[in-house]
Amino acid sequence: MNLDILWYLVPSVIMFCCGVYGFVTRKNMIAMLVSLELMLNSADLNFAIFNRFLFPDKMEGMVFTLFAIAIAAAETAVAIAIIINIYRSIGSTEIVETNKMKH
Amino acid sequence: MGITLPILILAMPFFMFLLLGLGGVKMSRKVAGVLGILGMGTTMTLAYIVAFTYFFSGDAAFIIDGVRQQFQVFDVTWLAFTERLVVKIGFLLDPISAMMLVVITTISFMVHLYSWGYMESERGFQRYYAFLNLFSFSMLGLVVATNIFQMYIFWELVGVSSFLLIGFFYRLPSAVSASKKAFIVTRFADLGFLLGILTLTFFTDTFNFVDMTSNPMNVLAQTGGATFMGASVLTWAMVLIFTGGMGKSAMLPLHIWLPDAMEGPTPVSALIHAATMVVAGVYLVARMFPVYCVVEASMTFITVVGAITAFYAAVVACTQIDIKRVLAFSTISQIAFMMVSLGVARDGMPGGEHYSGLGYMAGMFHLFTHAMFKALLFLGAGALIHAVHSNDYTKMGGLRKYMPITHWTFLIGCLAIAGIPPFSGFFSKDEMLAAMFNNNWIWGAWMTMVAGLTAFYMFRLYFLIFWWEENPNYKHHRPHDAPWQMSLPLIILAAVSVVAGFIPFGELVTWNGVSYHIHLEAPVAVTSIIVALCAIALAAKMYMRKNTLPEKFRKAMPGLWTAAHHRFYWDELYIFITHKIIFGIICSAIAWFDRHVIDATMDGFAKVTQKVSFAIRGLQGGNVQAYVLWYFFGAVALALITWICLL
Amino acid sequence: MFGNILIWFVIIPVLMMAGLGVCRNSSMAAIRAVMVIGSTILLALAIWLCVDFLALRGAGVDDEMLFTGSWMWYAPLNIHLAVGVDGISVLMLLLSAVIVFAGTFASWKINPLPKNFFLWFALLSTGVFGFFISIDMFTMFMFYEVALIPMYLLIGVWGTGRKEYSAMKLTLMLMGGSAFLMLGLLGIYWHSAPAGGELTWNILEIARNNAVDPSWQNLLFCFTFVGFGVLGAMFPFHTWSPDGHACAPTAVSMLHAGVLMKLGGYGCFRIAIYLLPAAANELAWIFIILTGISVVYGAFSACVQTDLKYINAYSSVSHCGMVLFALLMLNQTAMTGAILQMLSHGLMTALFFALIGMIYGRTHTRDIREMGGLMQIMPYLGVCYMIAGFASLGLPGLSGFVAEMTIFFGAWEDADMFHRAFVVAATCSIVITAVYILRVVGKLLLGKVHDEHHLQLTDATWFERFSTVTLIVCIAGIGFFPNWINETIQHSFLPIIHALQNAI
Amino acid sequence: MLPELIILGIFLIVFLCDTFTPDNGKKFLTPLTSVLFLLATVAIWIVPSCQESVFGGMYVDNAACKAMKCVLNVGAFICFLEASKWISTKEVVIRKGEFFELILITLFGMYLMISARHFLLFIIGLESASLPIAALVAFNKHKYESHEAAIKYIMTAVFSSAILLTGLSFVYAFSGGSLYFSDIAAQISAGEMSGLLLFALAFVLAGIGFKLSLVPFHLWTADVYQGAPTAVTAYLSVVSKGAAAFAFFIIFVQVFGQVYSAAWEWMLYAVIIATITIGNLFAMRQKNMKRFMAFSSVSQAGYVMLGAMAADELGLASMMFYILVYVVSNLGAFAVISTIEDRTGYVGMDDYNGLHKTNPYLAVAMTLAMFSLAGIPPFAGFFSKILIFTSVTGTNSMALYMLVLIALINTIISLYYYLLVVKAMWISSDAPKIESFKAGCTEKTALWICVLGIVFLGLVSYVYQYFVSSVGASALLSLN
Repeated sequence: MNLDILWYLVPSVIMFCCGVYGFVTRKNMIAMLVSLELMLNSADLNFAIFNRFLFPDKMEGMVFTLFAIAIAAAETAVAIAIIINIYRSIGSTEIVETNKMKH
Repeated sequence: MGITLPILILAMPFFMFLLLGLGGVKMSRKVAGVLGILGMGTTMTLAYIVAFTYFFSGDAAFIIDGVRQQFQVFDVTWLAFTERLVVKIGFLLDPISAMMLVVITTISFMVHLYSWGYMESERGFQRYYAFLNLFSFSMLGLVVATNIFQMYIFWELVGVSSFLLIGFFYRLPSAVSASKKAFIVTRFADLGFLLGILTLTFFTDTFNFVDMTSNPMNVLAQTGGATFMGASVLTWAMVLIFTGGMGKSAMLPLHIWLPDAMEGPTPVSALIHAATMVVAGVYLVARMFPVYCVVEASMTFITVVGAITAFYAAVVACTQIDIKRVLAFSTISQIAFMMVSLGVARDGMPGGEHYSGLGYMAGMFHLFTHAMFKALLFLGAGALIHAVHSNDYTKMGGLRKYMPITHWTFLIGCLAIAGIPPFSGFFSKDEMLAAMFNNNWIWGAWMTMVAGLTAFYMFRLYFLIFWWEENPNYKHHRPHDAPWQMSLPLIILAAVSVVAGFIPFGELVTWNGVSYHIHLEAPVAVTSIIVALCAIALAAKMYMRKNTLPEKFRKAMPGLWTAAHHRFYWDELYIFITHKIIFGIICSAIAWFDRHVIDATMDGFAKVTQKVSFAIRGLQGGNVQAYVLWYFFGAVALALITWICLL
Repeated sequence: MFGNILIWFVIIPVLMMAGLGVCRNSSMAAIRAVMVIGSTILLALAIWLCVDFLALRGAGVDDEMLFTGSWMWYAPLNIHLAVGVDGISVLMLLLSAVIVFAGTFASWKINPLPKNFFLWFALLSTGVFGFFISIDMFTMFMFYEVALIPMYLLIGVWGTGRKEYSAMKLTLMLMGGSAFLMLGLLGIYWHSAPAGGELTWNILEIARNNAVDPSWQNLLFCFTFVGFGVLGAMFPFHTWSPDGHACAPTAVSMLHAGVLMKLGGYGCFRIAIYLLPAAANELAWIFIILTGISVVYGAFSACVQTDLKYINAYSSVSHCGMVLFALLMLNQTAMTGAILQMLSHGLMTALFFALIGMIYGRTHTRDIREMGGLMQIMPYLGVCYMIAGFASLGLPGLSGFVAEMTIFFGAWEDADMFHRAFVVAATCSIVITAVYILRVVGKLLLGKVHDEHHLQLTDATWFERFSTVTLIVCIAGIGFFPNWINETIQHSFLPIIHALQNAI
Repeated sequence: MLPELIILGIFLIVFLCDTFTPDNGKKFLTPLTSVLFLLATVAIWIVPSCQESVFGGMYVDNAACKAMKCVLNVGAFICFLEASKWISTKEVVIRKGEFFELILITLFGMYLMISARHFLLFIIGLESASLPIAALVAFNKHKYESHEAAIKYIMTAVFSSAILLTGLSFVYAFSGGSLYFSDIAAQISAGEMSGLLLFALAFVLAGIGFKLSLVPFHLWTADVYQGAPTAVTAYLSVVSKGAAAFAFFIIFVQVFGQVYSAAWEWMLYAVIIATITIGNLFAMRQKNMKRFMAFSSVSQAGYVMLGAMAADELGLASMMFYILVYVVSNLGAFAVISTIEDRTGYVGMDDYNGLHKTNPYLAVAMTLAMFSLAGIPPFAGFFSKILIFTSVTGTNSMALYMLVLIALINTIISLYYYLLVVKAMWISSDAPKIESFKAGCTEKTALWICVLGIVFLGLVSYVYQYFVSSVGASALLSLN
């Protein structure tokens, strides 16, 4: 494998890990959503990197990235809507407030 | 001989059993009684016809060149275990079975008749007659068995009818426990019998008696010299089979049920526990006699067991106060006599061919005479109990004036059992003793001593009942002789006991069918008469008039007397083993183990699952971040583990 | 399809269920009518089948299975609805029909929800009959489970005592057994034909192919034998039996101990031994130990129980252990004895449970310490109980004796020390059986009346008498004339014996 | 593309009707949608399938895909019937149309998941099947639980799509530049097994496993099922799960079939054991019926995946059959739960005590559903279980036998908790809490469909054989 690709891949992986870390540690739902975006973007980045470095003569990775960004946007929209609902309902966007149902 | 009569002999009592058993509830006592007696009378007549035809017709089927043949009247397949091992139900006519037919039907008829008077006021009269018929059927089936398995079948049936009759007064706890004891002890012995049959027939591949006994050396050859724990397999088989006989015939140490069996109605004791069922063991040995003959060790075993039992029972009989128990121990002792007699008979004894089967013949002879006089004694005892309403001789005494018929017949019985000529017991006992002396003088001397003891305890009983001192209660309740239904059998049996000794038994019943001329062995006869007379005299001295001699004797040997009175603590030993060890330790332990180990393990699986279920509920903590963490690490772990495992 | 007589054994219970479905819950008469008509037809059918079967055999028809029929069901897996009977299945069908018939009368006054009770009862019978007519492993297994599951509700709803616990335990343990069983069956299926051949669930074809790889046989044998053995109350998987029986209502105990436990034994030889003969030869010793323990252990445990149903349940452990024990002797005589024992135990234990139910219905206790002298109060029931007891302890003239003797004589054919030792131990059980039977009889029926209130009680009613007489007649019938049954069974074992000998 | 077009057509009709009718005139929506949907299902089933491929082979339709879509349609149809009562209650009636529209959209997405032969189309299908459900879960705006469920769902869903995309991005690295299933398969079989591919596989498995709620990707399930409106829960538990299972099978067999025995067989092996066991262990102490059903469905998913384990035609057919049976059984149970919840508001298992006294028919239906779920003959669940076990053991590998053994032992635990429900209804002696009531006509219809399905699906072997033949006709397992 070309060493150059790693220069791009490693940040992507770090981004992904940051996303996971952020998702797990943030208290605020919006912050969690942001973390999720990091993860999604990391995946998108991967597609772009692999396409650029491994299969430069094809475009599928790039196209895929575009679609994925669109989907991520849709997801965020739905999530935000639900968060707003929760805020209306309990007046908070803390994730710890939403663990009534368990075990 | 056609097969009608033999079949009827078996069918009649069985039919009466079904009739009285199923329809008895709807019948009046009188009808049931008459039906029972008529049924048994018919059976008796048929049995007589068959037996007399066998013995005296001289038909070529039964006797060839002076040798009596074994004749299978019919033999139908009942159950085929394998192609060769087939259980059949049949009717074997040979000297001993013909003799037994007579004995059983006679005594049974007497008892039927007697019971009509004796049991008249009891509840369940019809049931009683039904059971009597069941017993008669089973016993007849046993003696005419053509094969050892048929014998086993009826052996069990006899056991259960005995159980039912002992427990006839089922409201009394003592009767219930006595019946249980009888059944279980004999059942235990039957286990030995069964194992013996299994072992024996494994080699012989047949159940049939005739096949086995006609060529006993072949049986020996078939076992091929196999041994188990030092003894040959055949010895094991024969001893195990004999164990069954020990149970039914109440040999030491399986004798404990018989004294308790006296809880049953007295006529039943006369029929089952004196005359017929208890001699089944003797009959079994006689039936397999040729095979036993080739196994020296088993014969020795029989002899030793018989000798010990005879002496033991005689000693115990001297100290009992319940008259039926005295008679019971006396029965044990007398049966043991027959066992010893069989045990000492065999091929190749000193004295030549002539003596080989003497013990066998004598044992069978004694079986016959004993059946008569012991039934007589029991029925007499029944009459006494009927009059005094107690089994206890201390409630009796001086009865000779009140109950003359009973007195005289009882006396005849006592004389017969004591071996005083010309009563029947003398002849049979004399032949037995002769056979024993002939084998080894030790057996002879030992058994002569037992004979003396017999005379002593019988006359002790006789004097204590009919002489001694009168019970003051007689003034309130005057005892009297029993009604004719009860007295008639007494008289008949007494008459038989007087004359039975003159039957030319040796001409009729021998082990190989060749007739044998009985002649008195003068030294043996004289010795035994002297011993008996001395014993009677001693008994008369001690018990004829009320005196303190018995008390002095008792004081002189307190330990021995107490031990003998408690039958040398056999019952206590058994109770300890069964209650404490088997029930208390084994059964309870297993039951505990089942509930607390096996079952608890099964429940444990469920409990552990429940526990785990609760323990892991924290996994589902309600926090989506934790969920996702699990999710993420799950995926990573999956990849890592697979990686580690595969690459 | 409907021309085959065997199919009707399944159709009739289904029709009974349909009939019951139409009945209203309150109309007891209609419910009873459906049940009585249905079970009578079943009994008649079973008798007819039996006669027909014997006639065919008498005429020299020598096929392994008669009345066979096979209809494709799940073609991709070659699953058929295949039916056929040999002598053993015929007898088992007869036994089941008798017990269903007697059980119907024994539950004459079931309460509450009579309709539902009989619905499940009929479903259970469907399973039982279906099991015995099947020669396809799949349908056999299906009917097996059909027969098991109604037990849960039958015990749970209509039972007594700790019924919820017992019902659950029984169901889970039996289903646990069937889980192993199913795996075994799957294994047999995938090895049912030599490489390239068409796989099949049909027992006859599998036996003919004899293609199960020896390296797999041992494992599959363990699975199938244990699977069926659980239902056969094999030590140490028997503990569902005491609790389950103790809590079950009368008819259910009858059917369960009488027929359902026989499914275990039947499956053991029809599938485990017949289809995996090499493993049977090799591994029999393990199970001989377990079943040998069952025999003695059950009997000893029964000695100290005080609840009538527990006594009988442990006695069933002992007797059913004898069935498996005899089967494992792997010779014709002993296996014949095993089938006889199944029949005998089925009838006798059904009788026992029927009587216990009747006694309990009157005295409202099953504790023998609280009863006594019942013979004086209800002589009919007392006598029946004694007959059942005598059958149980192997009295000649009743069925138990025939069965046990055949087993012992068969088992004795294996002359090595190991077998002998276990046979001797097993024979000891007949003494122990006598002990606990007489103990119960002595305490329960004989002696003094323990409770004054019991003096008011009445003897059996007509339907109770009907139920018990049916069973007693069968018990005595086998006891008196065992040989036709014996021959029928022996003949049916020939293929199995043949398979076993080939596999040595 | 007939099925998709039909669904889109219905969606448009419903959407237009919903938009252009006054608020008080929407009573006809439910019957309209149901009838249209029923007709559509029949149409899809009747019109002979053709081996068509659209979008340059990104979309493929064939007999097996058609059969799968029909199975999903059955589930969705029953869900419509079950929902009709709830959707007319005054809190949600205003959004009645939305419910149907969202469901139809998700169904469309699932169709795409099944028919996609290219990961782009697959992802689009997956997301359109997934996102509307978040809205559906939050449908009960007036209830807090609904919100909590929704946030848990959406958060996990987005997380899982991130994981899935990441996984796919690594797969892409091995794909030779194409995201067609066939191209990837060709590349993977040519190349060596590598750690990166394992990670990719695990992430893809996790991503789809989320929809199937396989352990350990299942933790959202119980909370979401409990909080969501019952009709949505029902939908979620069967249709959504079924579609994911089909997609899982197709992707893993078609794309990764070459590395089956080397890699994902063992991943799936572990996941199945965990799924069945953990699902059962959690289910056995649940008191809330919906939560109980959630864990039960987790464990059922494990059994479904056994079909994927077999990875052959028989496995797929068995899996389809299993899902169909699971649809009717589970929806039967949910029909009872939602009926009772709509009438009385009770969802606790203890509330069902003595149900047979007041509502015997509901109790019978529930009992049959429980028996079927537990795999008791003669009900359909028995057949589906045994068929799927048969397919797994077909390879005669000892490891798979052990897997089946574990699964079988787990059926005992599952039997335990299913029987707990039966016990509550029939055996418990407590006074019944639930009054006697009459179920509505749609609910009755739903129940009847389920009960008939439970009783006859197994006894009539036609359905299974239909699946087998459709799978056989479709050459699904081959690469093209």
